[in-house]
Amino acid sequence: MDNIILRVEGYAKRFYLHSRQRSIPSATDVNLTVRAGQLTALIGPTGAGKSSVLKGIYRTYLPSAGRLLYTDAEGHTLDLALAGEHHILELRQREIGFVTQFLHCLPRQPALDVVAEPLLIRGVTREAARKQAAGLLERLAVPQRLWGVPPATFSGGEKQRINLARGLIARPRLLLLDEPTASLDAATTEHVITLIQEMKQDGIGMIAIFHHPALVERLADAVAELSSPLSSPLSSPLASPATTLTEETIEVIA
Amino acid sequence: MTAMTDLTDLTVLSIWQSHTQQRLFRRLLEAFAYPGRLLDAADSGTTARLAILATLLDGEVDLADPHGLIAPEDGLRLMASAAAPEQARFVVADAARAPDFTPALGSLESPEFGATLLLEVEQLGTGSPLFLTGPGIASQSRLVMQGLHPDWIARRADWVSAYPLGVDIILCDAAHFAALPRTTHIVWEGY
Amino acid sequence: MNNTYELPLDEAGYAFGFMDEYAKKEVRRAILKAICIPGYQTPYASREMPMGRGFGTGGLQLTLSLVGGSDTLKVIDQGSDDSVNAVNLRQFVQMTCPGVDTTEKTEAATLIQSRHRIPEKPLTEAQILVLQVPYPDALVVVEPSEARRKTMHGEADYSRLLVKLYEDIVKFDEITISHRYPTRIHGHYIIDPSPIPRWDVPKLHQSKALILLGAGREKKIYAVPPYTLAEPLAFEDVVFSVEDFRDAAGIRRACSRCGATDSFLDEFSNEAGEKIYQCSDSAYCDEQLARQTSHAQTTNTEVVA
Amino acid sequence: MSRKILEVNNLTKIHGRGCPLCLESTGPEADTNICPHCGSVVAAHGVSFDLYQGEILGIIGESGSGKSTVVKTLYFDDAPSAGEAVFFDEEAQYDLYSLNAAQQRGLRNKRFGMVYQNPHLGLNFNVSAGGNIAERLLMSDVAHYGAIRERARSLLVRTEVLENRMDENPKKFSGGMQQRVQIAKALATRPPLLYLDEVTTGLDLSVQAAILDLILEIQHELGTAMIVVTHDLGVVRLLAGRTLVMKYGRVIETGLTDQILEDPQHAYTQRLVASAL
Amino acid sequence: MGYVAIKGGKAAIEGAAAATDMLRAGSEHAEPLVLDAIEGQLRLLVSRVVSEGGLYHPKLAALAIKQFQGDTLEAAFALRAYRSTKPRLLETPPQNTAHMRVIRRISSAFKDIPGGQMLGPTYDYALRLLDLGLVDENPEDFRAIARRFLADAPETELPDSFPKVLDALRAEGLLPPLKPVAGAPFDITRQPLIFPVPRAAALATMARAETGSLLAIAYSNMRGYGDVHPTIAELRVGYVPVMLPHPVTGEPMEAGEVLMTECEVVAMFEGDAEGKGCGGKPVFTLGYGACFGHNEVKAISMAILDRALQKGMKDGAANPSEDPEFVLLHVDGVDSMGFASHYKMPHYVTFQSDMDRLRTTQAKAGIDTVRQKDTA
Amino acid sequence: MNLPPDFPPRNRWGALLAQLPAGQVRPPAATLELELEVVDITLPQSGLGLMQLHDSALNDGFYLGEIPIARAHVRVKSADGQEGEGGAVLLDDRARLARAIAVLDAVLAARLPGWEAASTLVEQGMAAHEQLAQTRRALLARTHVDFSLLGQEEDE
Repeated sequence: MDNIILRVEGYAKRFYLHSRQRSIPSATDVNLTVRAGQLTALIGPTGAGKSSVLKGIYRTYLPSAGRLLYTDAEGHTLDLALAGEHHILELRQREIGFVTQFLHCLPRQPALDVVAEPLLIRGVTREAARKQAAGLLERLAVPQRLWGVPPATFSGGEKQRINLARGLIARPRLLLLDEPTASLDAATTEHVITLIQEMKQDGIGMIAIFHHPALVERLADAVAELSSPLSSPLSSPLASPATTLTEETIEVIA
Repeated sequence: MTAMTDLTDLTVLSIWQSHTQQRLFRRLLEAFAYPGRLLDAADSGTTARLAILATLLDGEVDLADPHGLIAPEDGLRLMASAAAPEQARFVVADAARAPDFTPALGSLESPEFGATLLLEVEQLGTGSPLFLTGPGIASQSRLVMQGLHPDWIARRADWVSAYPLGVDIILCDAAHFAALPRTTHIVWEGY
Repeated sequence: MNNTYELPLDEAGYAFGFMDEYAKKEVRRAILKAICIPGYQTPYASREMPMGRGFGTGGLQLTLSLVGGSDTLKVIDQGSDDSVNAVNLRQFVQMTCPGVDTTEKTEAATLIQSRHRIPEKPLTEAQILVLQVPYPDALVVVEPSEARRKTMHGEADYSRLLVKLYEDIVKFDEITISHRYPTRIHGHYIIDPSPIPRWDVPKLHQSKALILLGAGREKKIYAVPPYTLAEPLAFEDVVFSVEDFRDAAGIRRACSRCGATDSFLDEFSNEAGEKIYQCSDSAYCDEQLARQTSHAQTTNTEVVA
Repeated sequence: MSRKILEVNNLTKIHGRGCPLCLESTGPEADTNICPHCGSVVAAHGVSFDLYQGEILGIIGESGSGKSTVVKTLYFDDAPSAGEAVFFDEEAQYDLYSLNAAQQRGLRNKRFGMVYQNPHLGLNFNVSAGGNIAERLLMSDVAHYGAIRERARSLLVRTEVLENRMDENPKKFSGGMQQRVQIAKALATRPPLLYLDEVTTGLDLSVQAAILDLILEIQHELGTAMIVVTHDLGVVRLLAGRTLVMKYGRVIETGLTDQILEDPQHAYTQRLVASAL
Repeated sequence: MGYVAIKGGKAAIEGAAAATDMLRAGSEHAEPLVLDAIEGQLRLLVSRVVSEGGLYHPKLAALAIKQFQGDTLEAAFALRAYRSTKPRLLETPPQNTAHMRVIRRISSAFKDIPGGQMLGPTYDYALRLLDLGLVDENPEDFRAIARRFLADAPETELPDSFPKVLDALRAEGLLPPLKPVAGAPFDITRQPLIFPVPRAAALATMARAETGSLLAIAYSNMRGYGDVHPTIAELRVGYVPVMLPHPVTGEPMEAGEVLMTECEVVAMFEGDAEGKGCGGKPVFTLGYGACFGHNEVKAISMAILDRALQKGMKDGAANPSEDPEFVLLHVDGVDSMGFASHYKMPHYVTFQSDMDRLRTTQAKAGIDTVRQKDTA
Repeated sequence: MNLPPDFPPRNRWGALLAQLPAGQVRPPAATLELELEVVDITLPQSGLGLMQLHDSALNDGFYLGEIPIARAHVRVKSADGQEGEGGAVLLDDRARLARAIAVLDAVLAARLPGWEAASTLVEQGMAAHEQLAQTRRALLARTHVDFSLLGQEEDE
């Protein structure tokens, strides 16, 4: 049976820099599929555009070429490259999750609420959402003393766990994972692996970039290898930290 | 025509006199204060139409007469300047014809510039009834008439829909009149 | 004019109703529009009357434009027919409108011009009440510019006025407006109902008689037509209330002259420095007294708890 | 999919008498919004967008870009020279610019809220903080003094204005506190649509953050759709799902906010983003 | 606090009228004032009354001055009320003040103006020393004064009327061009002032304003609450022939003449955003004042306020003297004196109502009000 | 039947006649009326006129104030069938005076019998007017500031 939820065909991303009047490639001819309940790992050398693929699917980047065919919960297939912005926002809220290495959240929210928030948006009661969030935080070994504190002051590892919990809690249909365990210790990494496996069992399809090949080994059902690196910067040449204020504010508020 | 001249002159004289106009104004006042109440203009010695216009108009206001109801010599005495029915402060019209203009409705700042329409019907007091509610009416009043084109009621409803904008209507026949201020709510069963 | 000019003493004299007929016509047109747009301050070209702006020239122009040979006129000021201003206005109308009867009895009048009071005796459809108004616009307390006030009235934007009421309660735990009580007419315009006391405000509501208000200096005419909604501004839980004539013990004071306990009272001190209360509406007081003598019995003073 | 709440088509605002050459002589390419032929200012031209229930739309641009003109026109502070805007309320829909002034006032008071950069525009400094909130409620036919007090109190508590300052004049408040009162006032009638015009500009950084936070919390709690006008990329990043970029009266780019920030297409946007580095 | 029941008003007002009349008569030996004497010897007072009354009728003004014992406000008021009784027969075509039969004409902008400067009758250079010689005058003295004056007048050829100083400045391009003539001006006696009003309404309102009010507001502008800094281009006093169509021929015929004062001031120039005034170059701005009678302070004040109001109407008012609503609604003597006077009328009912509120509020505030003695 | 060549034109007659006391004008007009048939084309009226000026600064029209107006318009017929129309508009409020002047105007314009009396009155009016003008000229002449003389002194 065909349980493909995402088929990427010939995805490419180039940035055109007006100031330098030149085009900078970021990814070329990427093809992959993601099936429900399976994890597709993106591999390839640094600079091959692994993050670019995830961002293209999430539409943080506007794809330059290719099709990103996503089949939604109701069985309709659409091209994420062309979908309307409202549609994308809708999918982000209900079906497509993205766990990045950075945490964006309301500055003053306690960690527990940060994690519970996606559920609240979907209409789950605050109490039930907090209960689930607490369960997840426990499993990710976030000490209970931190639950009531805004995550701004957390260590990198702690932040990443909060971010992960927040990405996982909503149980999206398609989850994009960008180095989800990069700054975690071995024990916590194990917890994450268990969680990912559980999600696979729940039928969630995933695309992941792992910093460690061993993880690909243990978790990937399919592997998409990106071709030789192009002379491109590590991420978007344009990407703005734009969070300057936000990050700063978080410090201040916390 | 010539035989009538003297008589006409005499009767016309009465309505141009201040005391006649004062009496008629008081009845107009009553008509507007108690919408739907039927009042009499018979003692003004001329038609209700001319009596009402003579009471209300002078050189300071303008009048539209799209259906040519006013004799030229009366027009001169009224002194009002002529204007298009869309602009005039006063419009006199034959109620049997459907309205084919939108009168001035005033502005939110100056709703008094909404026109006063004098509509001449065939007969007041018999015919199909309008049921009226609103200021000036204790519970409901009933105004009966013949010869009002139904479009007037529909168009008026439109004209008065954005209160305080609107038009104020005086209905008259040969000798009687009644008023429908913009605040009067009209239900017409015949429509 | 030249050096040899002489006043034409042989051509002098005033026309009926003092004002020239065109001036009356303009007032009449404004009155009709005022009735059609209840509570709207209809502008008109106010003429100078031979008494001061503020002495009832607006009311007088209304009266002179309305009055005719079949009218019986009553003029009151502060409820009294014998107050100096009332006497003055009545004499002026008598002088310039020969044939018009005057009366002091409320029920006998077809036309009543009043300053600051509405008669206690309920008015009828056969009567017209003309109120003299010094400040026609209730919004003037929150907005000095007339142009802006006109816009606010048109849009029924009374938020700032309502807030003033709110702030009043915040400060004093009570609505402190004593007279000129802002009253909403026919659900749209808010009027300043002339400086009648709150006592008289409910009489505007669903009145059988047409009520016309004239402000001569401000050049405005407005109307509360008969059977029209007139709601004093208030809150559901901080209600509008009329003047309270109860004494320290909570007993409704009575008129020291006729004994009435259902009328607006004037308060004054007698020689001994004691407070005396008497009906403000002198015609009403007289009527109560007359009734007592004819029935040879005194009215009981009702006790209002 | 959530419901559309606002549809704006070709909104145009020209200050001055205008001439046939105004439009072609202004805009990002012409590098001005002042018509060289007649001196009129093309504050906004051809602005079109949709807004959905509960969504926050950012409008970003420098001063003179026309971003404030858009919300001022939608809030009826200003009349557009051309274009239309349709507001989809629960049951009815309104073609905003064919309504008369009274109808516009009704919507403005009951269905829209506005928070201005300058609190003098949004607050009546002659009355108390509570009175400011009461003003909107009173215009919505709330006639119970106690209920008004209660609602004003809870709004001020929610926007973190001390309850015991409710009867004080906001003149005495700090800038941040005044913005909170403005927000409370704007929210008084639970409007489904809120306009925020540079609400944090000029405030201390910490105060800014707290205000933005409050706005987001309110959006989460009440599902209010908002249009956030700002020159600050950080503000749209935090608040807006989608963003319009304006320059010299024209929309030059529109997209998901993260896309605008990470993959800007227009040269101007790229410069803007780069300069925020 | 003494309240008086309002009874017996009728007798009291009749008495009041008799009392004023008695004081007017003074004693049985007093000489009644003759209207001609008032008109001639109190001509500046008559001037104020005709201009503030808005009716050029010096004889009735003299009567009013006599009747109201010299109170200009009351006398102007009486003229206004008289107006209300009279039908409006016509509006004149625009009258031309260039045809004014001048008796005084000065300019502070130029010393030598075409036609020359004529001081005419003025107190400007008078020493304000009381002249005890006037205490006892008789008709023969009067005749001698007139004879002497006429005998001393040099024989010169003087025209009846003179060109306007402004026309010379305009010819030089220093002034804005004259506007094309518009339709009928605003009639303040018929149309209510609803702001914004056209300049015609402002001019008409000021032309019959109370002199002192106009002066006070204009003075505020001169003193820093404004920026007019005027130079008087021309101030003229004289008789303007009123030309009306002859009923038979339709040709303009002189119906009579009106004494009036006219003043034009030149104020600082300005460039203006829309088209820069005149042909792209900055020009002087102007103010205009005119009134019935001989009243120079009024004409000057009006001219300054006209200029101030033009600025206010264009750019918004920066101070009271530039605010049309503020100026025009507060300079009318009849309105303001009427309102100030009306406070003398009984306000028993409203005060009663005030007391009710205050007592209730005090009670709520827990203030221990002094218990009132009660007779009820 | 001719007037002197320097006789003022018709449009000044009214103003000149109005220079004379009414008691001097009305009796001759009344006398003429005895011989003539006078019909009022419009009833003699007195009332007010609104005086319009153009301000000389910007040329805006405005109303300076009101002036009294008396006016009359008559048709006059002599016994021998000659006819004439006359009229007067005066800055005055004596309708009867206006009518008297209108009669004189008609008689003089159409040279109806008795016109000489009217022409005499006009001449008397002219004399009265000249006297007034004389006084006003004196006001100017005695107060003329001669700047040219000042200028010469400075030059010396």
